[in-house]
Formats: sequence, structure tokens, C-alpha cells
Amino acid sequence: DTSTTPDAGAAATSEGQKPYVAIVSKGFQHQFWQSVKAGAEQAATEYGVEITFEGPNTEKDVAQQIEMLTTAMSKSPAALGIAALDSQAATPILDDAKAKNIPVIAFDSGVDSAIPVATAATDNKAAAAEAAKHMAELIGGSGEIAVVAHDQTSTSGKDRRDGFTEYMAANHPDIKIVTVQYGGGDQLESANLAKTIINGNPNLKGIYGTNEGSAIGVVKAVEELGLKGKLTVVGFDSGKAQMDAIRSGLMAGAVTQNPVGIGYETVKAAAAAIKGETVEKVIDTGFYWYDAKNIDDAKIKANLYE
Amino acid sequence: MSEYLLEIDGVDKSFPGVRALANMQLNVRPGEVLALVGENGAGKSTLMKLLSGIYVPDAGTFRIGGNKVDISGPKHAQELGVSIIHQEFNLMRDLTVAQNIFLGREPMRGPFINDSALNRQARELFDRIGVDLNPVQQVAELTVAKQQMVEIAKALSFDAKLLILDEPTAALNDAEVETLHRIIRRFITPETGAIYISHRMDELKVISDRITVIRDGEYVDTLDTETTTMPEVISLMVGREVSGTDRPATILAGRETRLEVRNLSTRELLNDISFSIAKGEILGFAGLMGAGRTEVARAIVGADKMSSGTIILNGQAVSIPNPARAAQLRIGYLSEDRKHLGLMLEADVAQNIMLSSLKEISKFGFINGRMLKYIAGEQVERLRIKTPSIHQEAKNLSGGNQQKIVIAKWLVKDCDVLIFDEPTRGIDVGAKDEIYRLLNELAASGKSIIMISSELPEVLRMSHRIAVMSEGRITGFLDNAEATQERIMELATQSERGAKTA
Amino acid sequence: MSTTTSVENGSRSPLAKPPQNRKESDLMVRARASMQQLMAFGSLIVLVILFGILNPLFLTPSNLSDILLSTVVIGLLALGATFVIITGGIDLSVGTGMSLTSVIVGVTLTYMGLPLAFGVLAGILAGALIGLINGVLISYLRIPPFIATLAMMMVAQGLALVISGTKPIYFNDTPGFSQLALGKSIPGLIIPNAVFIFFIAAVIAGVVLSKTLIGRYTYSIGSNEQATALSGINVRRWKMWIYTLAGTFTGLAGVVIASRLNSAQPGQGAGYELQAIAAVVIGGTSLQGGKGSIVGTVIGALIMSVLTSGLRIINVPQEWQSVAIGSVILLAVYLDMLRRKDKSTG
Amino acid sequence: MSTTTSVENGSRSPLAKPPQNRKESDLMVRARASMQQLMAFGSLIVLVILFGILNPLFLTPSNLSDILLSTVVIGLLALGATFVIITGGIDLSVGTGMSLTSVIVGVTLTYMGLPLAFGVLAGILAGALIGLINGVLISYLRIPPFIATLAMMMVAQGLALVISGTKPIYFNDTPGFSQLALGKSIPGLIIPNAVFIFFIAAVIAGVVLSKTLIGRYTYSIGSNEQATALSGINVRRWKMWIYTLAGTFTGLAGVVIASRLNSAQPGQGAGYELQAIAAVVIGGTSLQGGKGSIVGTVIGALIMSVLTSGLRIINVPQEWQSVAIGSVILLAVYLDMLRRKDKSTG
Ligand SMILES: Nc1ncnc2c1ncn2[C@@H]1O[C@H](COP(=O)(O)OP(=O)(O)OP(=O)(O)O)[C@@H](O)[C@H]1O
Ligand SMILES: Nc1ncnc2c1ncn2[C@@H]1O[C@H](COP(=O)(O)OP(=O)(O)OP(=O)(O)O)[C@@H](O)[C@H]1O
Ligand SMILES: O[C@@H]1[C@@H](O)[C@H](O)OC[C@H]1O
Ligand SMILES: [Mg+2]
Ligand SMILES: [Mg+2]
Repeated sequence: DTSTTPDAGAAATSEGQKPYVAIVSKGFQHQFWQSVKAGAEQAATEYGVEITFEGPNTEKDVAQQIEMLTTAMSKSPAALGIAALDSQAATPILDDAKAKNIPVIAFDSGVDSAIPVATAATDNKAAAAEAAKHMAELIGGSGEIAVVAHDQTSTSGKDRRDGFTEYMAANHPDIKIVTVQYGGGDQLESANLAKTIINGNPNLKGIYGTNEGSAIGVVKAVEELGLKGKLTVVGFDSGKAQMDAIRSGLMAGAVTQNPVGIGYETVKAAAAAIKGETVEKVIDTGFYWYDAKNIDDAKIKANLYE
Repeated sequence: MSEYLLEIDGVDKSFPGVRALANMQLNVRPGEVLALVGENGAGKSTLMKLLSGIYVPDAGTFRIGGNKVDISGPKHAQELGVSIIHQEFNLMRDLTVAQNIFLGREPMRGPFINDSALNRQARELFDRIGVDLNPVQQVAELTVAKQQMVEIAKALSFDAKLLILDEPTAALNDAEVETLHRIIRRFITPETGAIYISHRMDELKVISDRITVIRDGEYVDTLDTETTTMPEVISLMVGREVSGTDRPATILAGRETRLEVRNLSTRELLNDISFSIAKGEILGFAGLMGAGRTEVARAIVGADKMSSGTIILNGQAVSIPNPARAAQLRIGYLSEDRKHLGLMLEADVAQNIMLSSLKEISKFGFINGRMLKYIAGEQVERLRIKTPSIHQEAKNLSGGNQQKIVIAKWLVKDCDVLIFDEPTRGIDVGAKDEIYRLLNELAASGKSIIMISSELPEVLRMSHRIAVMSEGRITGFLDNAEATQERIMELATQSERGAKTA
Repeated sequence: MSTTTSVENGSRSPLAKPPQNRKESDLMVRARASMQQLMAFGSLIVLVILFGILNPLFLTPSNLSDILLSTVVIGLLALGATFVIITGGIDLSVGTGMSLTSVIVGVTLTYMGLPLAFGVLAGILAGALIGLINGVLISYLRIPPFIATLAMMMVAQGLALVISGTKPIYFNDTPGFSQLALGKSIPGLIIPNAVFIFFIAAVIAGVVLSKTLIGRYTYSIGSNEQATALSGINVRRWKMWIYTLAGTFTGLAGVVIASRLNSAQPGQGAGYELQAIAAVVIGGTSLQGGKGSIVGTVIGALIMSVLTSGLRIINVPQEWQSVAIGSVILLAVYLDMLRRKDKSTG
Repeated sequence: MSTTTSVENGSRSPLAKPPQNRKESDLMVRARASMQQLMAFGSLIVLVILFGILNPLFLTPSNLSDILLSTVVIGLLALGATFVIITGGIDLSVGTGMSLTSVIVGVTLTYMGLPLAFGVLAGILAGALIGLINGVLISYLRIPPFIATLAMMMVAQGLALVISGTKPIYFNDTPGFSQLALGKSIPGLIIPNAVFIFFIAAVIAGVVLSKTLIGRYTYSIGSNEQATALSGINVRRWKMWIYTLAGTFTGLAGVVIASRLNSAQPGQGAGYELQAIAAVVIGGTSLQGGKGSIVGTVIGALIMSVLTSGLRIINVPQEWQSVAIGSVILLAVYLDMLRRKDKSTG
């Protein structure tokens, strides 16, 4: 249900201070997360709330995220925003929030729980399937391709891998995914990795990179090997380097989420929940395929970040 | 030029809980060797460290060539013409001999070190002072004696006015001592002088012009060597008479054999070593540097691999893969290199003394702490180890007192076979006497003792029998009655490939 | 002082020391040792007070309890690492080793459905086994600890992923399991069990280190391994057991983190080793070996978690947090150095 | 004087060794040293051949060139780390330090718009400055290297984020910059400049380590710091310079990675330090200090990148890759140990 807690919000505002929303994301250093943060800050100003935004150093460190959530709860926030690395591991904190009547907004990835009053997220599997669809078209429905993924264990990493491979398996039996390897989202590592894959698979027609760092790594590899135009690259997320690559033709296109929107919607929902207003349970922030043709469209541009 | 090369006056130095020097005085005349003697912990090394700027004195003055100086550090000391060989080695084991000696004074060719010039300089130095060292050999590969030679060569490589030698002969045998004395005599000119610290009374007569005696950090007296007898010096040092040079009784024949070594060889050096030792026997091992005595000991206790040979203990062949097994079989080995192989410098006196015997004082793995302190305290008293507390770190003790700790460790352990490699290295005459007495007591109680020593008088005084080694072989056994320094030297220099040395 | 007494008793042999001297400086030596730990404890208190002033919420019982809880995992790893570091070694495998053991707990409880006690035991034993293998590699195959445990770090990381099928294992069928860490067994107290597990483990580690043979040999191997061997101690065998002991703490950490997260996370753990080592070193244990204490390690671990939590609660922006943590660690260790300032020849 | 002649005449004192011994061991010492490096090189060749058999594509010139390229960044960091490790120290700041220096390059070239050479210089100097600070902390404030560089690791990480505003800085306005690493200056050769930069840096490092004063004192300090000080060497000052030198290589690595990625990535770098240290140690440099070589480090870095690339090209699943790398590192180092087996007291 969407029962919210007027008390908590009232308590915070009665002292003449802005209500405080603690946001704990899955990461911090990626541009993606910085964009989410930007969106969150924008909404914070508009809706008159105070926020903090932090996330673990790597998107593997479930325990560090739990510590961050714990500290956030100690600050008695009026609302809590969370992009859970592992929703089950976060359960005790969610329970605690519920007990204290602190509304929880999930973002980026869904949480397996009834507690969040709203979820602002991308459907990663569907987004990855979109990337697969374009890849299949671009290489003509058959041939060998590879995946450079950012992570083997996180939900986003798995969903973007599986959404892609499952789509191919279901729709394009002639396309063979020769290997899936993981570069941790590190550009250098992903570039070295992609080059090895290309060297080891001379018939390769395309590579899909599952996030910003992975995709740019793949672009680097193609660029360094002088295979521009000979190998199809599709990516995920945006960022200046990816956008440049798409403009220059090194990359065929990518799926972008709407990180600014995710952040914005999260805080907006939090502000509403604090006031006791009803909020939408599922806020689909959407995703878009973008390529050289539509990259400058206003609608797309709004979802890209440098 | 002043009358004295060096004058020290009114020097005080204290460490937490220890007054190392109190109103110390001393002077060195140009052209002389001044011997500095005193018991272990009397303050000799501390004084020398003050002189090289390692420590800062609490009070007192130093004059060099008549000028008052505040020595700020080793480099300053060198600049003042003071060159020191410390009691503990200060060598870089990973560097070569030549690199060690000229560290900080490398000959350069442009921005690069000129290594061939470096090695040439080293060779010239060795030829000049008459030591046999290989400039390009790594110091880690050298025996203790050779390392001492490196230190000596290094000290002489400076253009020093005053040479200070802190127990330079502790690691040397008689032949090497002679070489050193020759080197020193050649160093002394009317402009130079030396301070010579030693516990080997026999050499003072030979090398020194005057002898300064200190006790408990305080100046006692300075004597002219020529007009003084050693017992006088010793009684000034120790404050009592020390017994003479009695020889042990010949061991009773027909005693049960405790340990027998048959045809022991190692890949590196040892060749067909066979000997046996009876219960209650003290077997001395004599030989020149590198003869292989230490290797025999290490091979027996399993510290080094034997390539062939059998060890028979109490009539049974045993295999000893490591010193732990040796200790189980009640065979203990006291190493000649106390700093690297004997002591835990950062650990306290009690822990060092008890290290080998912890199992004996523990139950279910728990150590009886009271027992530990009690036994350690007992040893400190028994060996008169000079320390403010059994909790003092070993590195803060004087060299001789550190050696006593290592001895105490093996006295506590109660082994049946004790192999003592240069056990009295750096120990003062009074304490030596004490240790000799202890060894005799141990033997009398049925223990078997192998005593490796480079001091022939010591070997002669202590051993029932003497095995002499040369070039990895045993060249002969001597009964105490028939042994003399000359006979030992004869066997010690006997070469298998005799033709070569001729 | 000693000279004064010996002068008074001038008649005795100059070698013999008056007995009361010994007692006296005994006390001094001890006093100095405990002072040091008091001072480290001091920096911890200063930090707590500082953060408390900057944000009073820091001092709420619930936040303090959370800080304790957040110390537990790194703290447990650091306990084991203390032993290894005192021997002069290093253990880089504790982080991923912890992940592997938590996966083992997951396999035992969730896949095999065995009772809770088995899972806990399996996790601890798995940790001990990791330590044992480290120990064998280091002692018997003579592989330098850095390399042996680096290799183990990689192998454990891989095996955790392989065994778990690269996905988290959840403990939903074993509801009691999460109570192991998060339950509050002491009525009226908000401090969760994990904290008590840690403190009990610390007390055990402290007793083992200071009162038993393995502890004593830990120090002596670190002080001078060769001398220890020549003293008749089977250094190789003991070293193997010391690493095994350290692994046991890794295993315990694996159990606790699995319980806390109610899941075994195969991908995490890398990076924890540096934090654990940092806690040990901040606590005054020397990487040169031979010196160190469990009390120090506990304080070191607490300093780290107080810092992390405190900077978060006073809302320091995240990019500045690491700058601040780095600087404070420097400052704390520098102050520590200052008062230990012994003479040096450098 | 008479003694001199008697030495020449061979009627030498009995302790002297036969003279031919000296020549012999001269040769032996050298032979042994170069043998060791030959053998390490041997394992590298074995790996290359093995992977070549398992997948012939491994041996294509392009793949081999890519492996060389992938060695560069870790390799450069490892060169600096070699110096530090030979002194008996450690440097954990190289990874994030590299990020910080690449951000500095970004600020110089992109934000300030200065010419390319300034950017390169700024990056290298920034690295040197990081090293200098490490050196001052370690030498003059006596902070243990592990702590000082761990703190620097955190501070550099934070500063990289702060200075860059937590976003990458691109070099699109300095098109020549990416050629620095990726250009192919030697016509007809597919090997990019970065590889040559690395090998030139390695040669310089090798010469500095073996032929200059700073190199000699690096070994000397690692062998026995106190004795070095007693020899009148200003150990503190030299140690400070050694860390500065190491930092210079970090700076160079920052420049190269920025050029290769055509951007400065402020968030990267953590974890690189362990890889760099691993390369050094696999190359036979001892963490105890006193021993090591640049050739060894280069071989160590190559072994790591050959392994990583080889396992990928033969399609070992990723989770098994780390298991395999760990195991092969163990094996390589174990074989290395076997032939060095010196006397032991264990
Ligand atoms: N760094 C130190 N800290 C504490 N006490 C010290 C320190 N150095 C020396 N001492 C103490 O000062 C006293 C004098 O020591 P010193 O080394 O000068 O004796 P020594 O005459 O050289 O003896 P030895 O003949 O055994 O070498 C000893 O009691 C020793 O324990
Ligand atoms: N650490 C070492 N590394 C290499 N060679 C060594 C080492 N120690 C000893 N040796 C060599 O082994 C041989 C035997 O030395 P050892 O120490 O056993 O002789 P020793 O008879 O005990 O003489 P010393 O009076 O020097 O102790 C020598 O030739 C020496 O060069
Ligand atoms: O969920 C995250 C995401 O949406 C972004 O693309 O990069 C990292 C991911 O883990
Ligand atoms: Mg002395
Ligand atoms: Mg010997």
C-alpha cells in the first residue's frame, strides 16, 4: 500500500528546517550516478528538501552499502532513497524504516519488498533486449558476437547480460554469442579485454558493452585495432565518450536510461510521501535507443549526460 | 698539536633505568694503542658510540687534537678523523664487499658509479692492509670472521687519525688475530692512535701501550702495559681474583658413547667427518676460519642438509631433519652469530632466555608466566647478566650480556648434547670463568659438550679431547694431555692438497 | 637511579644487582607498554567526542551500537591478520576468503539444508582450511606470504563465484541464521550479537596471543625466524598453524557477514584485506613483525569505523571523506610515533 | 711494507684462500644472477608457447602487440614500486596516485588549455610530488610506509574526484594527446608508442638502479638501513628521493593511461597497486628489501598480462580465470624458489 507518515515529515519541518532525505545509491564515481545525483539535487531544490547522496566505492560491496544505510538511518531521515545492491540484504533496514514510519523510495533497481512506497527504475532486462534487437539488425541477423559486461554478480550486470542473451536466443538462432567476459566497468581493463576477444575471434561481427565503462572500453579496442566500421559496437548508458563514439561512427548506438529522471523522480516521490501525499507505486523512468540519427533529438538529449 | 689525540672528560650517559657512564675520562696519545677494558656492560661500547655521534652525552667534553668537539653523527666523526669498528656488524648483507666498504664514497664516472674503479680500489686496499677478501662477493655469503675483516678494511679505508676497534677479535682465531695486530701496527704512526677494546687478555700485552680500566660506567685507572701484569688488570676490572689456566682432568676411559657421527659429508664443504663423544665429555673443535666447524654443528642439528653420513645417538641411528627434531632428541646448538641466529633483539630478556623451553613450562598450550619469570630471573642472577629488568629488550644490553642470554637459553633447556659454537665470544674474563665452571658442572653431571672455539687457550683449558679441522675434514684428534697450541696449528693448517699451499 | 643504590651497597660484588632494582624497572617497562595502548585509546575517544560535538546524533546509543556493528567484520579479519603480521607475514586472502567461506555456509545451509550449527562450523572450518593452505604454501613450499596469499585471494574469489554459480545465496529457509549476527540476546541491550561475537573472539585472540605457545612463537618467529628455528622450535609447523588460526577468524567473519546480509555474496571481499591490515597497523602492530597486540588491533578497527561513520554523519561530501580518512589516519599514526620516539640513527 | 710483498709471494697467512678461488666465485656469482633471470624469462616463454598451442591466434602479431600494450600501465607503476620495495618499503598509492596525475593532465590540457608538453610535464611532476610527500611522511615523520601510502591512496582518490568534479576530463581539444600512447611512430611496426615509452622507462630505471648512487643506496637502505646511516649516508634524504623517483613513474603512468583512454578517469586506479606489487614480487624482488631487479619486474609484469590475456583468448570462463591466474602465479614462484633453494634453518 502507499500509506505514508505525516508524523515523520511534520517532526522534521516543525523545527523550521527542511525535511531530510537520505539517498544511498549503488555507486558513486560513475557518471551515471553523478547524473542521478544531479537529478536528485534538482528536485531537492524544487521541492524544498535537504538530501545527502552517497554510494559504495564498488558496486559489489553489499556490506559497505548496508553500513551506509545504517548510518543514514541514524540521522533520522524523513525519507530514505535506496538503490539496493542486494534487496534481501537490505531487508532488516527496510523493516527498521517501516517500523519508524520512514517512507522508502527505491530507485534504479527494484527492491523485492512491499515496503518501498515507490520505485523509480529502468527495466534493465527490457533495455538490454532493446540493445540486442538493434545489434541483430545491424549485423544482419547472423554471425558471432561477444559481450563485455561490467559485473557478474550485481543485478544490473546480470539483467543486462541476460536480457541481451535471452533475446538473442529467442529471436536469432543464427547469432552466436561466443563469449561473455567481465571488465568490472573499468575502461582500461575492458579495452584490454575486448582486444583479446577480438584477437581470439577473427569472425566477430559485434560486441555489446553493458555499461558506460564497458562500452567505452569496447570502443577503445575497436579504435586501437583500426576496425572502425568493421565491427558493430552497441553500448549502454551515455557519457561524453560514448556520445562522441556514436557521432564518429565507432559505435552504432546505445541504450540510455534516464539517470537524471531517476534521481529527480526519487526525490519528488520522497517529498510527496513526507507530506503524506499518495505517490505512484511504479515510476518507469524508461530507456531509449539512441544512435547517430536521433542523438540530437530533444527528447533523447534530455536523457543523455556528458 | 696537543699532547693528546683524544681527551674525554666528565662524560655521563644514562638510559632508562641504566646509568651506562658516570664521570668517565680517558685519553689517547699520538702513536699509541690504548686498550680499554672492563666487564660486560661496563660502558665501553657506549663510550665509543658517543665518540661516533650515535648517542649524545648527558654531560662531559670530548677534545680531539686539543679542540673541544660536539660530535653530531657518524659522518662528522669521520670528518674529525675518527674511524670506528663497532662491536656489532654494520654491514649491508646484500651488497658486495667493495660496495660495503666504499658506501657513500663511490667513485663516479659522470652520473654513474664506476664499479670497476670501485673494485680496483677495494683490491688495492686489501693488498695494502694485507687481508684476503673478494671485492665482488656478497657480504651475506661471508663467514662471521670474514665479515669482521670487511669491517676492519672499511675502517682503515678512511684517512683516520684515531682508529677505534670494539672487540674486533671476538670473531677471529689466533692466526687472524695476528694479521689484525700486524694491520694495526702498520696503521700507527706518530700522528695516529687507536683505542682497542677486547676481553682477550692475552692480546693486550701484545698490542697495547697503555690500558684503561673501567668498571660500572666509571673510570678506574690507566696503566702502562709494559709494567703491568694481566692479573692486576683483571682484578681492577672484576674486583676479585680470577683463577688461572688449569686444565681438565683426562676423561675416564670406558664411558658410554653418547653421540657418534659417521662419515658426515655436505655438498658444500664437509668431507667424511667421523667422531664420537662420550657422556660427560667435553670435545673441543679447533680449526681456522672456514675449516667447517660451524658446518659440522649445523649439519648435526639439521640446520643444513647432509649429503651423506649417519648420526647415532645413544646407540641408535637417528634422522634429524631440522633443529626442532634435534631439540626433541635433546641436542642443542648455540650459534656463533648471536645477532642473526641467536637473539630476538626486540624481545625482552626473559622471552629470549625461555624460548627453547616454553613447552616445558606450559600446560595445554598455556604458558606458566610466573614460572617463566622465575626461571629467567634465576638465570640472570646465575650468569650475572647486567640488565635493569628481565623485561628489558635484548637489543639494549651490552654485547657480552647478550651472549650470556644465548647461553642461558641453552642452560635452561637441559639438553644431553650441547654444541656451543664460540660460546664466550665477547664475554669478559670474569664471566668466562663462570661459564667455564658451568660447562664443567654440566659435563660432570653427564652431559656431552661439543665446544667450538677459535681461542686456543680456551679449547685447551676446557676440552677433554680436541678435534682439529681443516678444509672440511677432521685432520686429527688430540688428547688434552698431548695437546699444545703448536700441535693444534699444525693439524689446522694441514691441507689435503698440501702441494697447493706450499 | 640504579647507580645510586649500587653505590650505597658498595661492598657487594659489582656484578650483582640489588634485587629491588629489578622490580622497579619492571614496573616502568610495563607502565610504558600500557601507556601506549592508553594513548591509542585516547585518539579514539578524541574522535568520538569530536564527532559528537559536530553532530550530537553521533552519540545516540543506537548510532554507537551501529558503529560497533560496523566494526565487526573488518575487526574479525584484523584479529587473524594480527597473528600473521606479527610473524612478519601478510595475508591478502582474508577478504575474498571471507566471501568463499560465506558461500560455503550458503551451500551447507541452503543447498544442502543442514542444520544451522553445521553451517557455522562449515564456514569456520573452510576459513581454517584456507589458512592451512596458505600456511603450507608459505612454510613448506617457501612461497613468500605476499605471493601465496595473493594467489589465494584470486583463487578464493574465483571459487566463491564458481561454487555459488555467480549469484548470491539466500538464507530464507534458515530464519534463525540472521539472528546469529543481528539478534539481541541480552535483554534490554540494543547491541546485536555480532558485536559480542567479535569481542569474545578478540578476548580469545588476546589470550592465545599472550598466554599460549602458539602466541609466543608468533612473536618469536616475527622477531627472528632463524634464531627461533635454531632454538629447536619447529618453525614451519607453527607457522602453518598460525596461518590456520588466522584463517579461522576469516571463516568466522564469513559466517557473520553472511548472517548480517542474510545472504552469501560471492563477488565482494576484495579490498577488505587492506582495511584489515590497516586496522592492525593503526593499532600499532609492526609490519616488520615481532611486535603487536590484539588490544591495539581492536582499537585500530574502531578508529577506522568511527572515522567512516562519523564523516558520514556530519555529512562530509563523499569525495572529501576519503581525503579526510587518509589525513586522520596519518595524524593518528604520527602522534603515535611522536610519543614512541626512540633514538634513531637515520 | 714487507707484508705486502709476502702476500704477493704466496707465503700467505694460513687463513687465506687459494687465489684461484676468487676468480672462480666472481664468475659464479655473475653466472648465477643471470641464470635466475633467464629462468624467469623461461617461464614467460613457456606460458607464451602454451597459450600459442591452445589457441594459435594468441601468437598473432596484433595480439602480442596488444599484450605488450596491456602491460604498460601496470608495468610503469611496477617500475617505481621496484625501487620502493627494494628499500624494504611499500607503495599503495600508485593506483589512485595515477588517477590523480591523469586528472592533473586533464586540468592542464583541457581546463587550462596549455600545450601538450606542459600537460605531460604537469602529470609527471604531480606524480613526483605525490612521491615526495610519501617520502617526507616516511623519512621525516617516520610513518610506516604502509600507512603513509595507504593514507596517500585515499587522499589521492578523493582529490582526483574533487579536482575533476567527479567526472572524466576529455582531451578532445588536444587531438595529439592520444597519439602519445597510441601513435605508431616507427613505420611498419604495429607496436604503439606506449610500449616504447615503457621499455625506455624500464631501461632508464634499470640503469638508475644499477649504476647510480640513488640506486646503490636503494639496495643499501633495504639491506640495512641503520648501517647505511652509520656509513654517513643521509638515509632520510635519499629515501625521500627514492619515493619521489617512484612517484615519477606513477606520474608517467597517469599520463599514459590518460592518453590511452583519451580522458582522465578520476574514479579508477584502486586495485592497481596490488597488481603492480605482484609484478614486482613475481619478478623476484623481495618484500624484505635489499634484493631485486628491473629486468625481473618487467618479466613479472609480462607474466601477469600474458596470463590474463591468454586465459581470455582460450575462453576460460571468467570465474575460473582468477583461479587459474592464482595457481599459475603460485607455480611460477614455486619453481623459482626451488632453484634458488638456499640453506635454511627451518
Ligand atoms: N640503548 C640502550 N638502552 C638501554 N640501555 C643500554 C643501551 N645501550 C647500552 N645500555 C646499557 O648500558 C650499559 C653499558 O653497555 P655497553 O654496551 O657500553 O657495555 P660494554 O662495556 O660495551 O659491554 P660488553 O663488554 O658486554 O660489550 C649496559 O648496562 C647496557 O645494558
Ligand atoms: N652463510 C654462508 N654462505 C656461504 N658460505 C658460507 C656461509 N657460512 C659459511 N660458509 C662457508 O662454509 C665454510 C665453512 O664455514 P664455517 O663457518 O663452518 O667454518 P668454521 O670452521 O666454523 O670457521 P669459523 O671460525 O669461520 O666459524 C667456509 O668456507 C665458508 O666460506
Ligand atoms: O545499475 C547501475 C546502472 O544503472 C549504471 O548503468 O551503471 C552501473 C549499474 O550498476
Ligand atoms: Mg660492548
Ligand atoms: Mg664457525
